[in-house]
Amino acid sequence: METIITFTEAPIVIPPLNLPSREIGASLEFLGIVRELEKDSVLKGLNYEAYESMARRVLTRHFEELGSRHPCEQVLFIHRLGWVPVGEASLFVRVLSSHRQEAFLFLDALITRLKTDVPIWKSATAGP
Amino acid sequence: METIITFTEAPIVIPPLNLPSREIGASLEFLGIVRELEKDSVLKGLNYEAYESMARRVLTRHFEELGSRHPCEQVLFIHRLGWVPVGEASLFVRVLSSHRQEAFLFLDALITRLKTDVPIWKSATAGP
Amino acid sequence: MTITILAFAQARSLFGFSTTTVSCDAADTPRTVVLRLVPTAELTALRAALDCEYVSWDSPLGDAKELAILPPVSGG
Amino acid sequence: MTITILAFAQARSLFGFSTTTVSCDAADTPRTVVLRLVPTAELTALRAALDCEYVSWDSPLGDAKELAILPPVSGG
Repeated sequence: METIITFTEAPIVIPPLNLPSREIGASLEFLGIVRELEKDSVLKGLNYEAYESMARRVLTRHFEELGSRHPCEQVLFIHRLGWVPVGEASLFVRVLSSHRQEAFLFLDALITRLKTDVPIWKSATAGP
Repeated sequence: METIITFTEAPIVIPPLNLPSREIGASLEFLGIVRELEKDSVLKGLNYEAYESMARRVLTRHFEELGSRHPCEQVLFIHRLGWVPVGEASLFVRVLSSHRQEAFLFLDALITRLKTDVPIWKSATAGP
Repeated sequence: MTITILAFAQARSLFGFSTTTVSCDAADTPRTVVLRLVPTAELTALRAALDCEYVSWDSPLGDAKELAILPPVSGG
Repeated sequence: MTITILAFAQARSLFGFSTTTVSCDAADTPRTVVLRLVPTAELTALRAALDCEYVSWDSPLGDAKELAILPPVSGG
């Protein structure tokens, strides 16, 4: 499984789809977008920070564990850091697999783990 | 819920993301891609046909039913018809919602229903 | 009255037409209309639709204008 | 030996630094090092990591070079 992890302070640009083989049957993409309302307060955006070296290591381990349960061919993970205004993406994940079920299970579980186990934090306190 | 259904004989062009509100937190996209190996035979592509007027009606009903269970803000559905070579997309679906779980449940169930209940057919018999 | 019959995918090769129009009565059903046209037709694996709605093979045609013969679907 | 302590997100405001370096022994633990620095620190809601691996607050530092103090994560 090919995996690419990117952290960027710039707006996320979705990479062109590049199929690693003629056996890819499913491409599943998730964009996490900053919303205006979070826990009843009106936001202009969120500030993201990561412990990047550790986040890469933890993510890589989750990719491997999830990939052994739900075989996929490629995972592209991009997390934006710094200030992200409402309406812009903080997260992009693309999963390529032969069959859609693997991509769905992989991606859903990955985002759950991201939100509980990967050292990345958002805060509503600091503006741009 | 805004819904758009498109059938096209041309290669699928993914429409730019257009957020209908500042409350969209999740965009989930699925591309179904024609694979070279299907049931052990090597393909150059697949030929798709639809009973389009009925497919629109059946899809619209499934959108409504699924939307009442898993509220989403927008569904964009594009199915290619005619000859689709290996490595190109036959299907694109984008679902926008406030929270990711609704988009995942909606999209997963929609594709299952598409494959069992919507009058669209593929065949490996006719080349380009 | 007349009804237009549409045959899709494998049904097109099985029946030898993609569209045809036949005479019928409101009391006819998809089954009676299709069997009149192709007496040896095997309908078990096929579904019928009247005016874009799935129906049983034994539903009366009523005032439907279009009868579709649908093999198992395989979109996506 | 010395170890570099990193504090992220709310831990940075709680502890008043984002990075600092302190003296320690191999038998020290994340808890003993942090409490020596901030005796009133409340660690219950925080996790510790040594050299980019989660550890318990009571694991010996060993030859770790970097101790991170991590509030509950909220990425995505």
